[in-house]
Amino acid sequence: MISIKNLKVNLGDFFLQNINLDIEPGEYFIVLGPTGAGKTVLLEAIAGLYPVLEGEVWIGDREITDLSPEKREIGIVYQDQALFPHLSVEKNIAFGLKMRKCPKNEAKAKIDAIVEVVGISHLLKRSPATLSGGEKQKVALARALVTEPKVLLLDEPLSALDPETRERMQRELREIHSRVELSVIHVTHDFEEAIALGHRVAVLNDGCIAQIGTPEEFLRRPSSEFVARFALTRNILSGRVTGIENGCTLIDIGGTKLRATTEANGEVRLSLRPEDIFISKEPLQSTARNCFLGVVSDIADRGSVIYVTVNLPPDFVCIITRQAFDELQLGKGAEVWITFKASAIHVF
Amino acid sequence: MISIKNLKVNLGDFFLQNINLDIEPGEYFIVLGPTGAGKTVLLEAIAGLYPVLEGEVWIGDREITDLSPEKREIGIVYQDQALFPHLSVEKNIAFGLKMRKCPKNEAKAKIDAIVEVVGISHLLKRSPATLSGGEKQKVALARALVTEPKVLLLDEPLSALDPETRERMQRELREIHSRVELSVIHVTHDFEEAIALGHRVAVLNDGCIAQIGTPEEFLRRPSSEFVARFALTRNILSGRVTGIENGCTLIDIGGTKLRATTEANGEVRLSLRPEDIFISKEPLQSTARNCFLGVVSDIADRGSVIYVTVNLPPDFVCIITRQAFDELQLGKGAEVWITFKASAIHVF
Amino acid sequence: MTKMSGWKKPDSMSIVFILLGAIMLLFIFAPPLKTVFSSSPGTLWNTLLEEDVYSSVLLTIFAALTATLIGLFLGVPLAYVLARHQFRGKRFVEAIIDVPIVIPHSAAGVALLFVFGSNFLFGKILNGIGIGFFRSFTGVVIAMMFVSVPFLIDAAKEGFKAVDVRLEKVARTLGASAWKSFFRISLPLAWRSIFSGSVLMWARGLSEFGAIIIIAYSASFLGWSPKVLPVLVANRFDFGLDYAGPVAAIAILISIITFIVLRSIAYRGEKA
Amino acid sequence: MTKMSGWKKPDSMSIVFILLGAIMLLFIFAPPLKTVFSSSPGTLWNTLLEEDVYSSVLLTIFAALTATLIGLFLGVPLAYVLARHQFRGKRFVEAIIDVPIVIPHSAAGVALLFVFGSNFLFGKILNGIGIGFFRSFTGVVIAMMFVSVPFLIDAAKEGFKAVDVRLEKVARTLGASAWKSFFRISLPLAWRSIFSGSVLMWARGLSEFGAIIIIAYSASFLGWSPKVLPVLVANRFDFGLDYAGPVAAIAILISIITFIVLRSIAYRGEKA
Repeated sequence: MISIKNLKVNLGDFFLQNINLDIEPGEYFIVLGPTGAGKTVLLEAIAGLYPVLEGEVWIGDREITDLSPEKREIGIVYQDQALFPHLSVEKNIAFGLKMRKCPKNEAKAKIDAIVEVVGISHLLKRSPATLSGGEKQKVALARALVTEPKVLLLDEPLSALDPETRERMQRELREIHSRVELSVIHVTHDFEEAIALGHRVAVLNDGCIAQIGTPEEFLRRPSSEFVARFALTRNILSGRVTGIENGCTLIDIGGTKLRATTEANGEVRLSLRPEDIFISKEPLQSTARNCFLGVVSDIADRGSVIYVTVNLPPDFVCIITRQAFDELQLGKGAEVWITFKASAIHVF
Repeated sequence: MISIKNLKVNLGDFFLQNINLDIEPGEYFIVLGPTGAGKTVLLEAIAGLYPVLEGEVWIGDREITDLSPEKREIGIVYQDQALFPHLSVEKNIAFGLKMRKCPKNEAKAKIDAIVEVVGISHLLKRSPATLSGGEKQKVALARALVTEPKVLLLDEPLSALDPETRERMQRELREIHSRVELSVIHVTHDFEEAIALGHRVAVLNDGCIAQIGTPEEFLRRPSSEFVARFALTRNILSGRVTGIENGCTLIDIGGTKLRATTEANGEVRLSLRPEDIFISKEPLQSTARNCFLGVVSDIADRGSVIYVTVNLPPDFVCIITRQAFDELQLGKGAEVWITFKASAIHVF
Repeated sequence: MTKMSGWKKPDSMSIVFILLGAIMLLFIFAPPLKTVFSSSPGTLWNTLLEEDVYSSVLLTIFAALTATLIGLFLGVPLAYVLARHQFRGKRFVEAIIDVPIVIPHSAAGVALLFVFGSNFLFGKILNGIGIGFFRSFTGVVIAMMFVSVPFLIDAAKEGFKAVDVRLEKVARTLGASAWKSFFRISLPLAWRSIFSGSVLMWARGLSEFGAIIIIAYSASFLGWSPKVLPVLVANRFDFGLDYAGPVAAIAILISIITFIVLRSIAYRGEKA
Repeated sequence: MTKMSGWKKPDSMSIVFILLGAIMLLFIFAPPLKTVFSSSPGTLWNTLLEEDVYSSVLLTIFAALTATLIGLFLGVPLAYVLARHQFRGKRFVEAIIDVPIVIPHSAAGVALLFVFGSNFLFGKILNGIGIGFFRSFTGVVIAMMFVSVPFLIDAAKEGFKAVDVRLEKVARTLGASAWKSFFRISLPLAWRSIFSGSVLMWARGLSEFGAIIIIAYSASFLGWSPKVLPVLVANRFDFGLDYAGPVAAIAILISIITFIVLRSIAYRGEKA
């Protein structure tokens, strides 16, 4: 649907370059990157709102690189919604139709339809200043969707919302997207949001795309330490391959020997996700190849789940549900066994 | 250590009132509330930076309600750190000692000590503008701690940080607090932060304190629906008590009969935490009194954990780890059993 | 047990600052107030009925208004460009805009003669199309515009800066051309600043003396040949303070009242 | 395959706006530039060596400087109070501060005479302590201060507003009194605005003509009896444009150069 080829833009301090993206019709595509990575600028370049130094933007088989923004049929929703403060909700939504000289009856029908989909029929007469964050977000969404853009760009649409609203809006975004089939590019710095929403995800680092893939690929096979950290893989370790035993590669990490399924050699960096580690009071009888005794060195309570750090050494961060935590009766200094599969270890 | 008695302040649109808090020496106390609840104003009133309409503030057995802020020995750290931009990190930290006319040698020793504790010795010569968010936060902390305040006020100290830094800083805050024993009042809108850090938590709603208690109490026994929502208790349901059976109260929620341990009668609102629900493919043989067959209606992937919504009806949101999710091979529309104890149901 | 916190007891700094500030306010407000109350209402009314006074009032108000309208047409686009674009030398351009505020007013009059005088480029053009400059209404308008337009440009610039540029960007993606986005989004949202800048420009034009006395001691206007108010005041002062007082009072009243009324319209409904 | 996006092609609005803006800039900058280049450097130098010119330059610069210093002492506290406190009637106070900008300059001179003239309250006090007002250095200073102090107050107010009030609050909790927090935190952080406001005030004082000609056509100063520059220009204009030109050029050069130099010092190191 939308293709970005070799895009390069100037961000002042650095360049965003070699950006190549092909987004399918109806795909929900996430661009993930830390603050200051140029995510907003990327969207604005796609929408024709920021100058492009090199590269092309195509929608289907039509190049739009040189088109002015009002002719691109690309909608945008900003983080703080950017509703026109001097217009009512209804006039905000009608703005795009008016600009495109949509006949009155038709405009009314379109507004009614989109307002229904987004669920804001009761807000039409209100002024934007009186809306809550979630309501504003929906109005901004309706305003962008009512003009039936080919592509919708979302610039951190949920990060200004409080946690509860954010979760609800994530769910509603998924639902709205499933009802109005269009390509979405959603930029965010929140990994969980990316995982929750994206069909595919691209991670930006230092002005380039570090990895493109499905959420599952990011969790299981981060291409670099940067991506692994960003994916909140809490265990990133250094080790040295010392040999092979029973088909498993042995990796020495400061005395402890891990068994992994890798063909790497010499010094390696590896990652292990906290949910792949099983904690128990007794050594576990299972097919998992790694099982070690350690001491609980830190407990970070997150409500529903709890992060338990177990020191062998080194430290391993594990996640367990509150229920499991209560059953195990863990405390700082307790001795526990941690168990994980050889395949859970990912070597960069 | 610090007592707030019947505090009332004017927030323009509404009042913050009937605020009574007793914070123990060395306690890490959290004030939790949504944006706009007056959390910052509460801290500023305690520090003498905002006018108090009624009430008293005591430190130990000394009333400080009428003292000017520079005489209160209360430190404050704001969300965006408020470092003096025209002073180096070292001079920022030295500011308080200079104001208090601390002799040079002594000041140097104190700065060296606190800088060691907080872990920013390498930043002393830098300008605040060149620091990262986490570094700024530590400098602000050191600046407040070096004057050895009796009480430290933290105003959303972590919410401007990215998720990875925030987790690290939570851990470091816990460690720093364990090293410098002083009373801390930390305000935040993030429930997980409250759970992770607080010895005790107070929840603000509509200008009053809705509940004070330990994190465990908030999770298990929220005093109201507001608190329950805030604690991200995802299942909040309406029902009607229909009778008693085998010592359990039966609650009808739209056809499904829950067994709970409550003495309530008639129409009730109840909450059930997602981590208290166990999902399985087969009915579970256990002592849990509630076991129902439902259909998976939504899956929200959070990376390490996954929220699965099971519809009986009504919807029940459950949390499981990624590992369990993969093992169960769940998909939308799958039939699953949910199981939870009678004691997991909390009736308001 | 109701009591106010110690915070509310003003500290020594607040007391000193409020005192010094009050002296400053007194210094600013006492002279015009004293002038206004030195003449009885009857005297003021009779003075206003003199032909050279009311013709002067009309000339002054109307010329300042004309200057402001031209200033809006030429100044608002400049303000928008400065608010929205970054370019080399922008600082210099912004400094140039404030130049009329800082050059001596009589020198400004001389400078305008150097450009608009009948022997010079623009003057020749004006003459060619039958518009006089020296001792003319046009001259008064140009002098007023020169000394007062910086106020409008600066205010409009700040107004446009305060409009989130992303509102314009969203408007563009919704199908608005640059023009439509300017007239439907930027201008309505910045109007408050532009209006209050216009009020300041208008009032500042009203107050000009030095540049005008060089260019147009009096100007032909609606069949009269009035002086602008500031010139009239100075002119009457040659005959003594008692004679100049009432006219000065009228001039002060007109400018202050219109200024405060229009300004409060601009800020109506907005929080302090 | 390097190419610029369509975005970079200026749209019709940008072209029209830049064109109108350029006309505005030309209108503002052409007159002073033309004036300066109408006299040869030699003529300017010789003019500057005339006693009544250089004594006038000294008087003008020094009087404006004195006015600015007094303005700093009285105006900065007021600006701070306005930036930090909310109170009923604040809008009105802020309007009052701009009053000197909008009242006709000659009327301002008359108004100052009504208060500081030897028959009136402040005048009597000044007289009592041996300070003259009419035709005196003091009179020049007061006139300059009256018309120019709003610029300093407004700039300082904006400067203080831009200083995060929480920096002051943190300073207080760290043991600083209100005074110390003002002098160590607020003032250093707002100095840029205060300095550039002072430059504007000084330059605006330099440019005043109407109020000064009413109060002090000439003033005794260092044994001379010079007129301020704007008065000198107008005075020479009575003998024709050719005679006034060089003095006007000198007045313009002094004000523009100092203004632009000092302003660029104020903004040095800061981004546009």
